[in-house]
Amino acid sequence: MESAVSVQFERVARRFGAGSAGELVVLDGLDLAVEAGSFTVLLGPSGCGKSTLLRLAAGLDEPEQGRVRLTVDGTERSPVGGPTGFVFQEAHLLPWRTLAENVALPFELAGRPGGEDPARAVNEALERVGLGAFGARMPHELSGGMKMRGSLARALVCAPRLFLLDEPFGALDELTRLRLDDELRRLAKELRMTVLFVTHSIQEAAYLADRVIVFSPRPARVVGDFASPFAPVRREELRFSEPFARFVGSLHDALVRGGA
Amino acid sequence: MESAVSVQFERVARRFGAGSAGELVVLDGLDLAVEAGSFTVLLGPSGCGKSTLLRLAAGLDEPEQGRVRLTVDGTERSPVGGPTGFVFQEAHLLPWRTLAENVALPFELAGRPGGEDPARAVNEALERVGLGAFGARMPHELSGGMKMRGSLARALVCAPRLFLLDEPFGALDELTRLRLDDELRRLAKELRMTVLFVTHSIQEAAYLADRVIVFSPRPARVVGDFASPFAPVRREELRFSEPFARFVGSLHDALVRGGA
Amino acid sequence: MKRLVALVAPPLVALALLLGLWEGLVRALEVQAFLLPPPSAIARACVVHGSVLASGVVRTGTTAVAGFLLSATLGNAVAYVLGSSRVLERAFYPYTLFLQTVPIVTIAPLLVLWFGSGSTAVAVAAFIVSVFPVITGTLSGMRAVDPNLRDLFRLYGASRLAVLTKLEIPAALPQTVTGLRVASGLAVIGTIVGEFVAGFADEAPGLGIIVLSAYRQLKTDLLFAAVLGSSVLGLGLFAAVQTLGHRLLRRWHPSARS
Amino acid sequence: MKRLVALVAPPLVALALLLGLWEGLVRALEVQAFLLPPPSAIARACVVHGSVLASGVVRTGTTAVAGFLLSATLGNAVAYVLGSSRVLERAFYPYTLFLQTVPIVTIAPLLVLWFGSGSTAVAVAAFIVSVFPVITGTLSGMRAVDPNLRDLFRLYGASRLAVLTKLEIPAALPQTVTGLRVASGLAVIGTIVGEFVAGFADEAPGLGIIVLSAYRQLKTDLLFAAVLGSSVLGLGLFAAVQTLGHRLLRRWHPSARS
Amino acid sequence: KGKREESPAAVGSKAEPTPFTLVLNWVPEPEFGGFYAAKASEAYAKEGLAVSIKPGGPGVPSLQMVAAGQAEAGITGADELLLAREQGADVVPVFAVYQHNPQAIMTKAERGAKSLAEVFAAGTVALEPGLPYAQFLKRKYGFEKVKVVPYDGGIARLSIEKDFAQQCYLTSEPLAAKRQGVATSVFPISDEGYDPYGAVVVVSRETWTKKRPLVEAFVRATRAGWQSYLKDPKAANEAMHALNKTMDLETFAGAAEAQHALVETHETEGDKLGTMTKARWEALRTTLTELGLVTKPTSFEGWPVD
Ligand SMILES: Nc1ncnc2c1ncn2[C@@H]1O[C@H](COP(=O)(O)OP(=O)(O)OP(=O)(O)O)[C@@H](O)[C@H]1O
Ligand SMILES: Nc1ncnc2c1ncn2[C@@H]1O[C@H](COP(=O)(O)OP(=O)(O)OP(=O)(O)O)[C@@H](O)[C@H]1O
Ligand SMILES: [Mg+2]
Ligand SMILES: [Mg+2]
Repeated sequence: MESAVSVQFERVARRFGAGSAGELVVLDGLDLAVEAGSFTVLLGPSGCGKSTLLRLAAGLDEPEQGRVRLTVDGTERSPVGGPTGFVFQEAHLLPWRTLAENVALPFELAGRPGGEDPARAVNEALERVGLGAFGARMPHELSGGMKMRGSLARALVCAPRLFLLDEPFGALDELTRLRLDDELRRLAKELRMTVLFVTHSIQEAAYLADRVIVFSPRPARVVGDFASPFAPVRREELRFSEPFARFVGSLHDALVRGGA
Repeated sequence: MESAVSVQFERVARRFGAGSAGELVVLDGLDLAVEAGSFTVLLGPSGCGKSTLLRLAAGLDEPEQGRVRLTVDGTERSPVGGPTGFVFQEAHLLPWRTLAENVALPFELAGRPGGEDPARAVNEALERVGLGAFGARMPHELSGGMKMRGSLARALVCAPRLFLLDEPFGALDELTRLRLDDELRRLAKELRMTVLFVTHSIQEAAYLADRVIVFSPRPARVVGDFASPFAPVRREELRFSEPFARFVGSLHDALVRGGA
Repeated sequence: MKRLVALVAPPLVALALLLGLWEGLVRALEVQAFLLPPPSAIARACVVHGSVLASGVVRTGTTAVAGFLLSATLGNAVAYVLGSSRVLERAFYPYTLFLQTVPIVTIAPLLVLWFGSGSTAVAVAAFIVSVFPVITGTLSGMRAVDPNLRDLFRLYGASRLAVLTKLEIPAALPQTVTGLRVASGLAVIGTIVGEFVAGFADEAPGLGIIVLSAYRQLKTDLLFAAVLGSSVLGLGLFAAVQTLGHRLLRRWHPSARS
Repeated sequence: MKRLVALVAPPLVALALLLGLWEGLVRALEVQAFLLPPPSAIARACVVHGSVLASGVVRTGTTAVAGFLLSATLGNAVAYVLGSSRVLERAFYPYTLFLQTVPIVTIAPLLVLWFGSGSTAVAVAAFIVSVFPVITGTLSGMRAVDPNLRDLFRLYGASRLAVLTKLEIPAALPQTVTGLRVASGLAVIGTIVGEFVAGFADEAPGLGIIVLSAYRQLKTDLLFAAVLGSSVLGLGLFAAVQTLGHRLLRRWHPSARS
Repeated sequence: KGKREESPAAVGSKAEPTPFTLVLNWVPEPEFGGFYAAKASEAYAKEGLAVSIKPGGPGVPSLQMVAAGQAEAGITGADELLLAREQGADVVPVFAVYQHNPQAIMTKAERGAKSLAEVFAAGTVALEPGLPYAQFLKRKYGFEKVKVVPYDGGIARLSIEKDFAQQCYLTSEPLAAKRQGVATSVFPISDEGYDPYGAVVVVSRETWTKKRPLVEAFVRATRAGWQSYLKDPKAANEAMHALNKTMDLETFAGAAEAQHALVETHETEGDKLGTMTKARWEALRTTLTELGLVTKPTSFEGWPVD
């Protein structure tokens, strides 16, 4: 099994300036280290810069100051082109491909990891997100939640080492969401992925995370950094337990104190 | 104050056929009556037909069999063109307009209700969703959650009689979401709007609804119809109360029994 | 059946109206036939000169199709290359415009010298006249690709070639079709103009030559009949592009739905 | 400053390369100047015939701009009308194609008969040649409007006019600009071809007349210089469209960003 | 195409016929009758030539093709030939169909114009821009009072506009106008002191020096062809009509008749059809030099002129 990726944000600054209405400082000297193999959840108010942070980690955006480093076993590697999975906030499926063809895209682009059968992997990924019967449909024939699940399958299909998810389950019904939460955490641990997961659900953060980082409103500062008090293997019952409620409470307080 | 609108679905059937992979029966003889002035939440698994139902109510789609009737004080009216608000599952802002111009759109299209000042109404709507400072920005400069809130402001701006919301708060952070939940319910009651609200969050359904309808997977059938056990005015504390947890539990059970 | 009627009826009704108006006006105002012949006279000319016109349509049509295919392949190839690099686009795109602004009539004699007499030179003329819309259509389609989809491809370290073939070409397809639509008409016109100057009147004359000699002999009805022939050619080529485009886009693009 | 260099350098370098290659080939192969003059000879002709060319550029340019403006306004107007109704589109769109497939050279003499010699007839010729890409560009832009946005407008009971002005026109703008880009070049070419037939061969002849007379007298260098003038006009008009388009689209369309 | 044109080996010659291409500057019409007659009557074949006649069109660069070696011979006007030499094309004339230039100015007869001076006193005249004789006329008469527009190849404007004049070919447009019922007054340019040879056969200097016998054989056969065409144009007209169906046989016959006087003059008496004199070339050179169209002195040394 390959080693996991760790991510370091070092005094990262990013502002959006050329816009139509003045400058907007989104990140201003942010420091953050994400351990290899950890499941880290980012929690923060809307518009604080969470998506921006993920884009920086994926190498899709560049910091104006500071830098973002990805390391595997102490050696640095480039963010782009490695097996990084990204589930965007919107589905962004290619409209001219069927769902299955969309899910197969990463294989075509990155080449497939040794010996695997792409068609089977695509099918498996679709089954995992409950879309096994929809592979032949075009994106415009799918409901909003189905599109989103499709994009999750696409990100999963080639077993990423670094997995970035930007509010992936916001458009799903609660039962599907709970199921996928469990599935995702299981997979992450099984494949030793490093996960950066953005969510706005405090419950979801508390349930999924090894570590929860809470941000202030823009410019995003870290106003809370919590190691999970729970055992690595999570079970449904956890959600209804007393310690869970307490953890949710402290995350909630951190958000409020941060000024959200 | 104008009277509210009631909605009747009468043996409504809708299937999508011409698609790329066979026929899909989404609604098959659905009966449902929504009372004027009520806040009704629709709960159901992804892809079961909730969005389709809202589109039918808005007159954006036509049933193949049966019919959808809107009535005000016993007289029927056409769905399209009346002051109906619709928050789609995606934001669908016009990319060439600033946020404020987007929010002003319903005024321009439907004409403004007597004597109101559109600019003030737009500003108020933006403030309500926490985007007061972003009116001059273009959509592509906004985060996902901000776009969604913008589309909420657009739907609100001309005080709809019938308000249709399709998972409007899926992309928002939890605190904003809680705040908007309260705001929305307060407004709905104040203006006597009839609200049809699709969500995948059982908690949200339990908190907001006068009535919760639970659907089975496709083709959608009503598998649960719950009057809210709570007083019309909701307070934060409700979420942490014993009766609330029980109501959530019974909705959850209904969903599971429905086969989600 | 009903759909076919709905599809075919409107243009036919419009045609009948237009022709009726024309015939009526020409008769009412007693316009001399050599200035503007009535549709009936043109129809008569079509019959009288049927065989000449038919072989003209075949000859001009063959050349126009050749020129159009040249435009479609080379034009898109150029667009793909220029679209792959901002620097290349900046460097060469302005000069593709030259092709568009050079009056073909002036360089047609050179084409004859370079490509020999007859159809080859004429097809090249048709190509030059019709290639620019293809380039500019495809290029602006490529430039309009959703930046989020670009991000997706970058994320997976997609090669330039993969971005081109799997993202830009399909995303630009609707605009490529628009460009080809314009090019189809221009190819026919380019052929006719090419024939004016480079079309040798050996064997069966193309429509361009027929038009010229008809004009010289004041046979305006034959002239219009030949112009009609060229329009039929243009419409045919256009319909082919339209059908192909519809087939390619039907599954996903709003313009091809409903 | 640096941005300006990055913008201007690539086309200049490309130009230098192209011209160098041309000059070199013509010299190496000893091509006779009246067949294909080297760039140096064309440059000399530009200087020698400077004043004639300059006034030709002004005259042709004025007419071309007039024709282009006609195309831009009437073409978009037609597209808006046809785009507002599937029936109208089906009925009349095929016939707008006629405009595209009628070789203007053949009906230019008729234009002269109807409009008299001079700028009006020439501008009409430019219009006929350049209007179709505008129609087809705008029309396909209107047909590609996001169906969800249409729903939004339907919901608010938007009038046909509101859908047109507030949704379809702005949404189609990128494709309108593409169409105008093609039309800009065609307007110039249409003007030149129009001048061939309807221009005045007086003291300040347009570029079309200069081209004809240079061709007659085998002054290929002057001919190329005049063609160059027409290309410069085309590029100028194109650049104007480009700048305007960029300005209109800058705030929201991906093609105008980065 | 070339293949189809090949005729069987010439009578009396065992050698394979030599291929020879003649490129015309216009579509097959009576002005090329002699060439088609030579072909039809096998005059070319008898000289051992397999002549392929390539009909042209309005922009076909016959002169350039000859200069570039793409055809052995081509048809052009004498003034055009000198202009081409000015631009560096080394071509040599070997045969002139028209002793008198067939170009003319025509206007409606009802205008009652007695001379070109009256024609140019008002109205509009359609002339091909850059035409040497147009410049000649301009210098002679001045175009201050007349509007000059490009010649469009037809006669539509003439038939409906009052004070309209245009260039024409003696053998073509006046006949067409007559058929439309429009009577015209025609003023030949040759009467105005500008009379270059018309429909001149040119070859490149290289062909002229290296393949002299071949060219001379071609000229002999061509002369024979023209003689037979002038006597009886019927067969050749039919051959041309097959290639140019847009002109009817009646018009072919009329035009063939009309050009007699231009082809046969006292200078061609005695089997000298197509002959050229140095004096007339020199006169043309002088005129063109005066007009500023020619600056380099062409010497007629070695040309087949008397
Ligand atoms: N391309 C851009 N141009 C200009 N401003 C931008 C751009 N992208 C993001 N922004 C601005 O940067 C800020 C942070 O955006 P980001 O998308 O990172 O927020 P977020 O934390 O993901 O919010 P949400 O939870 O609503 O998705 C927002 O205020 C947004 O307006
Ligand atoms: N235009 C269409 N063409 C074909 N199939 C469609 C179309 N629109 C919807 N469907 C299908 O209809 C079914 C119901 O869709 P709908 O959008 O109503 O679901 P939903 O309940 O809103 O789901 P979600 O919670 O995921 O948004 C889906 O299976 C979808 O694939
Ligand atoms: Mg975000
Ligand atoms: Mg939905």
